Amino acid sequence: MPTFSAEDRTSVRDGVARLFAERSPLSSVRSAMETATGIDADLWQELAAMGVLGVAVPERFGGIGGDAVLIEALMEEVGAALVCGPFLSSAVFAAALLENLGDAEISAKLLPQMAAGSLIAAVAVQDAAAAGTQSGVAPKARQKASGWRIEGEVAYVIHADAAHILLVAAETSEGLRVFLVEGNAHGLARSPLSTFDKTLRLSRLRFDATPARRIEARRETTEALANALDLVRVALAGEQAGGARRVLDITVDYAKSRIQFGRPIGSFQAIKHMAADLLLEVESATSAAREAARLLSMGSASAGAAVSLAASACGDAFVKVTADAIQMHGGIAFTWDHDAHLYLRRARADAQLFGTPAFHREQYLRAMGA
Amino acid sequence: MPTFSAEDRTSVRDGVARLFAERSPLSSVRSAMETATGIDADLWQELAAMGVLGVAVPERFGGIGGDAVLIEALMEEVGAALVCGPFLSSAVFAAALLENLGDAEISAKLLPQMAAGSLIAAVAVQDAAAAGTQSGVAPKARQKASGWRIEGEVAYVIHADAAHILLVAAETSEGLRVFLVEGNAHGLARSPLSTFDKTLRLSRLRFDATPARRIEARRETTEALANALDLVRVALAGEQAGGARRVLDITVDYAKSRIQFGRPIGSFQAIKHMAADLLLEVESATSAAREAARLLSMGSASAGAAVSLAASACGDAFVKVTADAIQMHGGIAFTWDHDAHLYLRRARADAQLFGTPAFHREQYLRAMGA
Amino acid sequence: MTSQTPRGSQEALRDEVRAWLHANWPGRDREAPHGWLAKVVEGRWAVPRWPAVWMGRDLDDEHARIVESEFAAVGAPGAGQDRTNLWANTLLARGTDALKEKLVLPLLRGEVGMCLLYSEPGAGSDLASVRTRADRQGDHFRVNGQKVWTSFAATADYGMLIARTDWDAPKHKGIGFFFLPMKQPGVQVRPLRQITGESQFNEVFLTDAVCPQENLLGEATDGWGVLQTALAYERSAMGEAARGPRRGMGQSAPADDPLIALAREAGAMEDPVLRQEIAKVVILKRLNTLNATRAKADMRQGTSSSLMSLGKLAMSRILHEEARVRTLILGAESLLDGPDHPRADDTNFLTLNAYFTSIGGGTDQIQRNIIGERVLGLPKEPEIDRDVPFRAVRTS
Amino acid sequence: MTSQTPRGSQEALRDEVRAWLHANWPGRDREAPHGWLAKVVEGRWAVPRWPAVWMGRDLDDEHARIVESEFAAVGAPGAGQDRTNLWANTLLARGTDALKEKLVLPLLRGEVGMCLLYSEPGAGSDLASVRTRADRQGDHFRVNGQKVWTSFAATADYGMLIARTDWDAPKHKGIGFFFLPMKQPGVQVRPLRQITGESQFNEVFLTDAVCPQENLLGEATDGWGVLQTALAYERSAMGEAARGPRRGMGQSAPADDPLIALAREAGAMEDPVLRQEIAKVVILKRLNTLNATRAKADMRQGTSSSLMSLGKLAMSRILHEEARVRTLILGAESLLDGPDHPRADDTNFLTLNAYFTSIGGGTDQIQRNIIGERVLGLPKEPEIDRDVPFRAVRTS
Repeated sequence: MPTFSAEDRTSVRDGVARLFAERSPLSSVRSAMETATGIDADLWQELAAMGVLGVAVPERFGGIGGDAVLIEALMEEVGAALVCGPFLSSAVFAAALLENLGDAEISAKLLPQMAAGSLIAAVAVQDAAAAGTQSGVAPKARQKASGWRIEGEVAYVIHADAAHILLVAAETSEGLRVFLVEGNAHGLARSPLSTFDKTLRLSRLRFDATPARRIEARRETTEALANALDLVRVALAGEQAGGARRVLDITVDYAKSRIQFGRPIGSFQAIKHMAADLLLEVESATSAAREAARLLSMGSASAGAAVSLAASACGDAFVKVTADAIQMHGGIAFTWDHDAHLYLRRARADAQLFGTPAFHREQYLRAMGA
Repeated sequence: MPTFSAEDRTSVRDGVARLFAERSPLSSVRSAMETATGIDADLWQELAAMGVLGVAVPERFGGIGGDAVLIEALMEEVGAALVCGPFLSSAVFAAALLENLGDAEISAKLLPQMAAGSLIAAVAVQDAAAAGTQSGVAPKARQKASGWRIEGEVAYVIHADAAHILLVAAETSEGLRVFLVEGNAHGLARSPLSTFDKTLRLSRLRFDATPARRIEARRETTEALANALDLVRVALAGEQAGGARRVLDITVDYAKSRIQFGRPIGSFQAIKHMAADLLLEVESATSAAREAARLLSMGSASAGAAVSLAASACGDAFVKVTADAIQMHGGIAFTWDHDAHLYLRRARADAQLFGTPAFHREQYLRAMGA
Repeated sequence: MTSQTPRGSQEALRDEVRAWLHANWPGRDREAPHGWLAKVVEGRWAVPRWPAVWMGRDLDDEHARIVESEFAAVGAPGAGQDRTNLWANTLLARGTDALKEKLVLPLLRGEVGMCLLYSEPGAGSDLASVRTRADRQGDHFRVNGQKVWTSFAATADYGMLIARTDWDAPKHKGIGFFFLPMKQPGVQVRPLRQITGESQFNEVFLTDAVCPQENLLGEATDGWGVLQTALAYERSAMGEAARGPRRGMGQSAPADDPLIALAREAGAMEDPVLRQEIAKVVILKRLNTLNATRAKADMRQGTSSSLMSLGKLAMSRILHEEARVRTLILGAESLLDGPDHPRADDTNFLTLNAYFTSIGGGTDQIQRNIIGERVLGLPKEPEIDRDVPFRAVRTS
Repeated sequence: MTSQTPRGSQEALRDEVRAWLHANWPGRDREAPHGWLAKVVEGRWAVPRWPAVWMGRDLDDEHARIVESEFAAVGAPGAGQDRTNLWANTLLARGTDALKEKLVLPLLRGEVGMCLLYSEPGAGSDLASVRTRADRQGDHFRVNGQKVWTSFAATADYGMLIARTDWDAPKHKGIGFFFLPMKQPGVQVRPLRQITGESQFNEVFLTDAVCPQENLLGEATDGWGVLQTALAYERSAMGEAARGPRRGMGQSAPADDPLIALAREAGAMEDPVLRQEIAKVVILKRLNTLNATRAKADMRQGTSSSLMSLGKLAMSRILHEEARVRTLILGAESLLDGPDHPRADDTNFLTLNAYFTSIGGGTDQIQRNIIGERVLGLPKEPEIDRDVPFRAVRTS
């Protein structure tokens, strides 16, 4: 499955890191997050040009066919730079779901456009984004003479606002199936939800006899969904690990330069010891995210446990590191203009998406048979 | 109910504190804890002479009729000095249970001897000492021609080994009743359990057709037991608060005198900040224990909640303070000869007796109707 | 705890306050009428511990508390300013006669807007490293620099300012303390947006701002000492405030604790894991209330209480923990924000605003230093910049 | 990660080791026969990275690892001592020719008992403040003082000793590093009882103990430098040990984690509150294993790993947390102790013995300093006793 060497991965990752450093400083993130769609369109096109939007798309569909290891690595950079946009929801989640379902015709039509950056997709699965949070009436699909129609609603759909198409999981008489809904479909209502993390877009979708096309699946839909969700969780863990590391770097740099009582605050044990503890969090999160990616890319039987381990450890670590970072900065980080709170907002959001740390701790024990 | 003024209480407490300082240094505690009974007999007699063993005994039975506030205050000193012996089990628990049951004849016979230090009593109640830990067959009592007989067993009975008499709660056909069992009764087997806290004695008692005398109760037995247990828990909270405060004092003194890197270790933030956090624990524990004592002595309706608050807060605080104290001392406290571990052992024991902190957190919520 | 003073004098005082309130106050928990504070000052109830010349009564604390409790009993404001009015107390203690004449009574009457000009971008935890300069020019000082975290700067008439007056003295010994007039061209106020999105604070830019000589409190190089006086009044006032009734966070009767209310509403009281988390926070709050009550009793007995200094640290932990547990209760709902999602909005606000307590007014770390050193008597760290001319000190 | 050296030389080496082991080692996972280590040294497998003159082969790390892996594959000890033998490595690096001739090979053959004489009652975290003195007298040093926390002192032939040689030099610059002969009247060993009740350590009292001049490593006042060399070897050896298989605490496959086994036995896996607590600890252990694996990979790639230094701090947290959660699981049973109550005995032992990791070999606090300074590059605290003659330094 992995077609990438370690060197290839490093080179893609380094390219993305350079791009973010040059084209997506936090000032750009702030601009993007104030826009309606939450997308930095120029950056999105640059990512497409680098092939990165096709990271989860097979080469035959115009992607680069990266595996979980590469996706995790890229997401560390996304987290570090706090990049705003539908990378996780479209380039990872939607692409992986399409690839897992394996409808040749639809994949051939959509995936090349997604890799090229011209098509953004969102996935609407009850309970997926906010595991454990039932909300509204689960979508149901029925076949009419004129084709399939969907009824129901899904909340907490990530970056659905800017999506050109939606992949909607809906119950049918034969069980759960995934449907393709056009963004401008009749009977589709998208209500944006205001979010605490301004770099995140969430919507509630309502379907009222919305026309849809059923996506053919070469395996059980639940299995395809579970596979895609595992990849999304690994990607999110990478974002968390990368974000935590960047925040610690920023904080350590500040602690070296900020002088109080005639010496850098980082020379005081109160700050130094917090930083040491946070480094342990950051390294542990990194280890967990990368191990989950490694096992997932190998198709290992223990991948599920590793994914839950990473989701729980990285979720908690990112929140702890960003929360302590504000304290370590002191007053300056209590201002809107300082970036620390942007990371805390992202960390708090990430810790809710696709299952909380507590949820994944329980999942981990179960995966272990305990 | 309180017959003591604040000044009286202070004077009794100060007397006890002086006694412990002079007659029960930790070297004496170490000697006592290595004896079979775990009692410093001389100290016990001194406490009797001061009237302190009669603190929970009414004046008409030779005691001083102290209330929960005085008992809590004395227990702070017991905890501080880590006094070894059946003060809590006999002078508080057994005396309070007898007083609450109110059997005039038995009280008149036993309480004066208990106040005088010549009679030690223990209370055997399934689940009382170790709340939530069911162990063995609950005692049952049956009336024979020759009188009452008890069958069954109770574990975790505190300081039963040295007790001359036992107060045993047993099921009868009319419900729970408390029985008086002589220490040398036929069919009574006392098996000492080896304990982690060497100042604590625990036994498993087995009753095999053991002759017993039923204690008449002027109120429901369960109510009398509950009242006595509330007092015991307040007393224990006092011991925890007092122990925690003493350990912090010892640790702060050490931090002032121990020099490393050319200055007292207490000048380093790592130590100083731990000490500050521990002070908050100590003061909070003290506030909680004293408030529970105050409300209990007033017969307030909110005493139950306050008791659970104190049990939970003081239990956790004593463990945290003693555990951190060892870390703050460094290597010296890793030796048997240093006293820090004696406090940690006591703290760990106290946190299990009469309900764990987690148990009491749940009780607290329930008392609050939540 | 029986009184040491004649019972009679207390009763007489109580009667006098009651009679005055009866004659002047519109009734229990009513709004204060226009000019109320002036009337309280006039009646000599605002600062009864103060000397008569400043509209006081030279009362001891026990008697003064009677005045306060009678005012509190009917909900009337304005009494007890000899404990709570930071500005007037500081001015009375250290100000020039001219300034006292000009401002003490107006301050008591609430006619003067005030703000604090202490913190600077480079002087947060380490206030003694301020770089705002006050240079003497004839009968006034000329002030240049930047201050931050100033509440009410836009409306204030005066700011209590610390500024460096001697750059060759060690850091603590070259600072002056001023009542800086705020309504002048040299003072520019810019709102500072906080992480919560609110703007309660301001940055204040001082460019050749003018401060009259008579607005200097104490010696020109003893401002650090004056500041300690002011901070002591501030702590005392804050301690009082913390002990008063407070809605929502921090202190409450457990039965109607808003955290439990939220948990009930969200169905979280059925979850044994969350119950333990909720109980821990509710218990921390209750312990803080009990500590505050003990502190008050200690102070009434005239013994200084180590409990006072613990309150801020305790509150910081409570606020952060409450925010954390609220987030656990809400789960994915905490992703949301804004008026459409008030539970999430409250929780996220609390998450961020908790730093106001754990950073503002001395970080938790500084607070632990203070507790360790002043309460527990642990030795200070070596202060490498203490006896060095400020010019030579390393600053941010 | 393909090899930079010819594949052929690696295969040839592997064949050679295998052939030698086949000829000499009794078989997979068998006991080592008498004289085995001597045979390994003789076969030049003990220290293949060392020069030939010291029974080495001048191999690079990659080749040396082949030797070690082949020994490990059949369970044969004795290889890789050029990484793990603290004593021999320190001696080879800094010893006099005479001492090396005398002890290097016996140390590799396991014929010399060794112990560490570093810590003193007054010098724990701050080793450079040792007050044990070594005074030169002709061709030897006379040593007086007290050491503590010494394992194997009763059976050791030599102790690696740091002692003060110059009281007028600053603390780091007046220390000598010695191989002190232990079997002499001036060396008294007294077992030290630990809080667990065990006595793994000793106090060592030195009274006019004699140490030959040739047993000094490095210059008489450069012992601090030699100590750094020794500590680096010790850390490296400990890092290796920590990555090996380990029963019980710290590292394990989660499915058969002993904490989960205990919880199952005690019925605690049904309790949702305890499940979260258990999962947290199991996850911490797993994370530590993953970190160790990453550290190993980093080191193989020749990049130094910040992960190494985190392991001890992580383990300290794991041990204390595991003890805490075991106590929650056992409840009142944790009151008990002794062989009749093995679950309680284990839990209470772990509770106390966790301090061995959080205090021993540098407290968690010192470890955080090291991580903060060496890994994160944060500045040191001012060291007030650094450049002062030791005589004038304040000590305990």
